[in-house]
Amino acid sequence: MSDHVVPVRVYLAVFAALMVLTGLTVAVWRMDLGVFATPVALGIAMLKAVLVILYFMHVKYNDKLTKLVAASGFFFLVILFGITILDYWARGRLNPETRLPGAVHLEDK
Amino acid sequence: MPEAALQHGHGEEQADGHAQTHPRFAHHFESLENQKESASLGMWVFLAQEVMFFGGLFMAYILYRNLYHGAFEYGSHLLNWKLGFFNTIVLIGSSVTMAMAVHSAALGQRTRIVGWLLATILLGSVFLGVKVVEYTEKFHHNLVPGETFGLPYEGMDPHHAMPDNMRRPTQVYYSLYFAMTGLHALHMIIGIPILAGIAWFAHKGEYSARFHTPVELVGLYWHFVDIVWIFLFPLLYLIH
Amino acid sequence: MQWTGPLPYMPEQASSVAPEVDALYLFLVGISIFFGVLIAALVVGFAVRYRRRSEDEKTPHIHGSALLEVAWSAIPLAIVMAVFFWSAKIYFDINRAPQNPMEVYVVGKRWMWKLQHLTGQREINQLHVPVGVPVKLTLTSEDVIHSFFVPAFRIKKDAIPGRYTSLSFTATKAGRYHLFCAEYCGTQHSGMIGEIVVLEPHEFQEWLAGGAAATSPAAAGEKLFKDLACITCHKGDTGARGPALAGVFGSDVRLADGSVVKADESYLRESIVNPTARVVAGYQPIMPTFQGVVSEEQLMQLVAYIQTLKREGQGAPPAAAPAGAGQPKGGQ
Amino acid sequence: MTTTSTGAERRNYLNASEGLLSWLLTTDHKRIAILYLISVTFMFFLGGFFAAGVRLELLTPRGDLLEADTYNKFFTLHGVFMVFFVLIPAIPAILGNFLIPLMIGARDLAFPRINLLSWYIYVLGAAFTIVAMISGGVDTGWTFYTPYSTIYSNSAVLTAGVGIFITGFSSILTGLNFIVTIHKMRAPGLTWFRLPLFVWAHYATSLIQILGTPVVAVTVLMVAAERAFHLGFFDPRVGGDPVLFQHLFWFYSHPAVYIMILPAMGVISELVTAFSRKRIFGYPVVAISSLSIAVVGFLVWGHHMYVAGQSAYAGMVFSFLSFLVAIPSAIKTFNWTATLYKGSISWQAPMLYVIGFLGLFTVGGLTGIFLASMGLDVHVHDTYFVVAHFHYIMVGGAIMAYMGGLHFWWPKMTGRMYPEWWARVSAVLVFIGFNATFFPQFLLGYLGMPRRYHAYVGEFQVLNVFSTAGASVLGVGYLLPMVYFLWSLKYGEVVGDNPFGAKGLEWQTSSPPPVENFPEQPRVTEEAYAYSESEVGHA
Ligand code: HEA
Ligand code: HEA
Ligand code: HEC
Ligand code: CUA
Ligand SMILES: [Cu+2]
Repeated sequence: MSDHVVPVRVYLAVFAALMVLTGLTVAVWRMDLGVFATPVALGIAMLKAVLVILYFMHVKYNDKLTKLVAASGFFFLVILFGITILDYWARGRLNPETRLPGAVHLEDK
Repeated sequence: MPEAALQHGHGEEQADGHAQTHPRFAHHFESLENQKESASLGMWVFLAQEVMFFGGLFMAYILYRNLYHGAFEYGSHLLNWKLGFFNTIVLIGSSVTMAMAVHSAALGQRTRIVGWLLATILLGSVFLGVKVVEYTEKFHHNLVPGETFGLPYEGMDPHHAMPDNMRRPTQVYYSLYFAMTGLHALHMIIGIPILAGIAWFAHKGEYSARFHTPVELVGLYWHFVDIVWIFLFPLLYLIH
Repeated sequence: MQWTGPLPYMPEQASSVAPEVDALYLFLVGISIFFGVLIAALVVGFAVRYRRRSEDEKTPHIHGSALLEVAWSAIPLAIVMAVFFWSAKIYFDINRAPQNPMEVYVVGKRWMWKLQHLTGQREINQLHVPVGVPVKLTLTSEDVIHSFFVPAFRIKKDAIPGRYTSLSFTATKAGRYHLFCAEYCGTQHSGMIGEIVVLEPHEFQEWLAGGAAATSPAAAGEKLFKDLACITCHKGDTGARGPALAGVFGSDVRLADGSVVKADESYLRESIVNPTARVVAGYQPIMPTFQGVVSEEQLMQLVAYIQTLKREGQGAPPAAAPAGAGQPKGGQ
Repeated sequence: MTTTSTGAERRNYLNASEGLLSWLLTTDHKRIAILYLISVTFMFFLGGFFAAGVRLELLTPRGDLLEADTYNKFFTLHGVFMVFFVLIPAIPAILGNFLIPLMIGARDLAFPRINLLSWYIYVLGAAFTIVAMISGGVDTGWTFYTPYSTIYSNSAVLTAGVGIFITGFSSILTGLNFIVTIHKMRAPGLTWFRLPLFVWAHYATSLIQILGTPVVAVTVLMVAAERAFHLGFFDPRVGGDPVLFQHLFWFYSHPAVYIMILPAMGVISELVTAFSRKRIFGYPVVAISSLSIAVVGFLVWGHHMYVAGQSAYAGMVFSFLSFLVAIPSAIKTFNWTATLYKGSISWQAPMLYVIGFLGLFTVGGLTGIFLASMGLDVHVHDTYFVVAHFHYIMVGGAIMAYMGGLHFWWPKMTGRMYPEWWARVSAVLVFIGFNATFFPQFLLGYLGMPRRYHAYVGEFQVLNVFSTAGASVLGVGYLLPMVYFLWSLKYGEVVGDNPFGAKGLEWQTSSPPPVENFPEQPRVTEEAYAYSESEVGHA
């Protein structure tokens, strides 16, 4: 339970961090990092989400059960993404013509 | 964690009297603490559900972005990233005001709760307003999936006409754009009246340092909606 | 009613993989009988042996047994792991592309199967194949998902709109076998049936010869290539607006975004209906989409035609296209 | 605790207040369970009606009784009603709702109003689907595969989709309620490893309801949006991939089959112990296996897509995990069997259902192994083999367990006993009718008869006739309980609080229970199923 009272300055600090990170997202986009662009953008977004979850949503001050529940959604999300992507990624390695056009960026020689 | 609650409660226990006699106490719970914990756990479980709900769309997004990278980039350039950026700031701001509302509730500062909640509603409405502007523009620019998608529209700079062979994959991008931002906006549209209701109850003095669970719960919900946007912004507006 | 399968209630075995599939099936039937009988015997046996004789019977205090738990986890686990490898092997046998197969293009359309041999013969709801020759089907659909199912061959594959799938088999026994559509596709789903006619090789040759002189898909594709004016851009010389297509099939194509794809049937198809999805390096995304302009069958003919284009010193290979062609940043 | 006799006279949840409104506005989990019982039974007979139509049509190879389109609507509505409106809510929302608070010594679920809300949501979803049924029906199959459902079907897909979307939230909210209740409202002394296995099973079920259902909800939403607003997610004409729909659909719908079977397994654990008066064999193993089924069950969805153009390598992963997920079910089956050893086994009707379950579930589960085998599934996919497989598990397993549980807890819910003789007759009829209906379908499937066939080639007829004949016996077997349960409400023998001498906490309050469940907060001092002699004998 989160009757825990978090000092206001923590909120302000998190707010500042979120703003900086938002700016960073745009800056990185404008710089065009090529292949790194997406991972970096996602990394920043995840960092922001974690900040919100830990501080605004008080997970940091909560019991283990809440932490577990908060994590579980993301865990199953990873399962959904992971195996589905595996399918698309591996399509056509056995008989190439069955691949969804362009699903594979691999240089499978 | 009843102990924690007692430690952090700020002096209102006396006023409220014994937990079991709190007006908001539902008698099938063992104690008010137990009730609050249950409510909070329930909200978290609900949010786990929400994660999966959006998850389906994100899955589609991941797939098609990899398949039609060019079209996604092309489509995202037709959005106005500045509006998205502005909205990101607004929504994060509303998360902060929401957090402050919960904070004031935990301190039992009644009028402040109302103030922060109203600020949250205001920021949320600004966000939705900007969304309306964006959507209208997309409608006028024939960027809504369907027969007319990508066709020239009145007052268009002919140089910006969508190449014919871009229409199909870009339509996938815009389908996802509308579905994802639409569902997100729907969550806010549901959230705002709830915020308003809670502000009303707060105004009537329903919440105290000892009991303000509804404020907390709606806060969790609101932050979740914020998090979704934190991902949507770079994924939809900023594509290279 | 007569079953000509290896055992009663089994369909005929008429392909090279059928015996493999049946062997696994019978093995699993054996396992199932064993465990089914075991559980049934124990449950009924105990229920009879220990039936309640009086209301105040006492039962012994048994918590469990680690040994038993391990045993009845490990034994089924061992069995299913064996089955896993076995069945995966069969699956790969079914799906492995054969060497030098006889190729047939198959288009599912509500509610019929349209087939075309590489030699040009067209068939509807019927497929003639010779015994002993590996056959490779390339499947797609004009509308919804269908599924090409031949019970006697123990094979099945969905025909999916928007992409190609493939299915290979080698028939081992002459005869006529059912062809079913196994994926629900609407009103006449159950009417989307036909037959596979497996002929002895010489009969098959006769059949081939007997048919009206047919244009091969590649020849039809060549005509389309001219009619649709593909040739205006794909002239085959270096200055053309589009890359030369000779020798493209099977080669590695470098794309504008730097990646490399293998030009297989699916890639060629995609290049025609959705040209902007993959843009060849060095070219502009100006090729119009032919989605809706050509039918799936015509697409297959175009693809068949492009496959026949061999690189004979004419034009530069597409991957080595002129580097000078400007690359606009947006809109790729 | 309370003395027997005059059960019906005492104040209880049934006579605590009167009038239709007192039912429609109730927040008592027991009354809500009864509301579900009524609505689910209604939907079951609706689904059964369509099954009867399907079976009658299949009596002859030619499509003579129903139009092709009508037939397609029949099996679709049959599947939709039976899956989304019968089996998914049946055990959790009826038995779970009624029993979980009783079993853990709580006064109600954590969120009684949400509980009522989820019933209304269910009714609303059902209403939409029934409207879809009336306004032209749906003909997509319960799987709603694209692009058929999004572009080609001319039936009321949208309405039905909305109905399913809505009902999904009923399921989610029930799961949410259970999770919180089980975490936060257990009686003092009731530690996790003292919980009845029924509660464990429902906990595991709830996890799936919460984490799986939203995915199917958003997926039908995408189908609806594609149909209604021409958004393109799965439409191959704009470059969408129809197979993505299958991934998203099965990501939920495979785990959903465990939503259907796990609660049934929970029921079996309760019944096996009560009717053999014996402690469950290997309690922790049975408890944890439920959780592992729930979690690993999320990893196997692709076994429905071996021939759907999925990559062979993904297929291998799914196949491997499908075999793994079978193991916990096997373990459970063996533990139930072992529990019977040296028990004091009564042959009352619920136990007959348990015996039926053990046999039929084993057959159904083992044929799941056939299907999980990639090379073999290529042949039997989308044939009657699959139809037989899932009816063995869902009808022979889950519905059997549900019926057994309903008989067992009937005196708890109503204070009156069902007529034992008739109940045994019906159990035997169901068992015989069931096997006659569905065993031939395994053979049909291996012979190659595809499912969803309105007409079929002549050589399949004999087996189909068997199947239809069996189905009529089965139908009678299901109609009987309907009659005698209703009869027993008025004429059933009034029995004591604990007619079966069972151990669970739910039996320690009066039958039917008072509104507040227990006159005073119960305390738990012993493990579940303390039947055996070294424990204190049963009261
Ligand atoms: C309650 C519902 C339920 C349950 C519990 C299951 C359980 C299982 N199912 Fe089933 N299944 C369905 C309902 C269910 N299924 C439905 C509805 C479909 C069709 C959907 C459609 O297309 O419409 C389907 C389809 C289906 C397919 C796809 C077939 C196809 O379309 O081609 C597969 C493939 O792997 C499969 C596998 C399994 C497996 C491995 C299990 C396992 O969990 C079973 C585990 C149980 C046991 C193994 C029995 C007990 C064990 C013993 C007695 C000991 C001996 C054990 C061993 C030696 C292993 N099922
Ligand atoms: C919980 C799930 C459940 C249950 C309980 C059942 C119960 C039954 N099912 Fe069903 N079935 C499915 C889930 C279920 N089914 C699913 C998911 C499908 C796939 C759908 C699809 O392909 O999309 C399916 C498909 C399916 C088919 C395949 C259709 C096809 O592919 O073409 C068949 C065929 O025999 C069938 C038969 C039956 C029968 C005989 C029963 C019997 O057990 C029913 C017995 C009950 C009664 C008969 C009701 C009581 C009697 C009456 C109400 C009187 C009837 C009234 C009159 C005749 C006037 N079912
Ligand atoms: C307006 C000119 C134009 C026309 C007409 C045209 N193409 Fe193209 N085509 C191109 C260009 C430019 C490219 C390379 C850029 C790209 O991949 O989109 C290309 C690429 C291709 C490729 C991929 C080649 C490779 O090297 O990977 C194929 C296959 C193809 N076209 C087939 C066809 C067919 C078949 C037709 C007629 C039905 C056709 N094209 C008509 C301009 C054209
Ligand atoms: Cu085509 Cu079914
Ligand atoms: Cu499954």
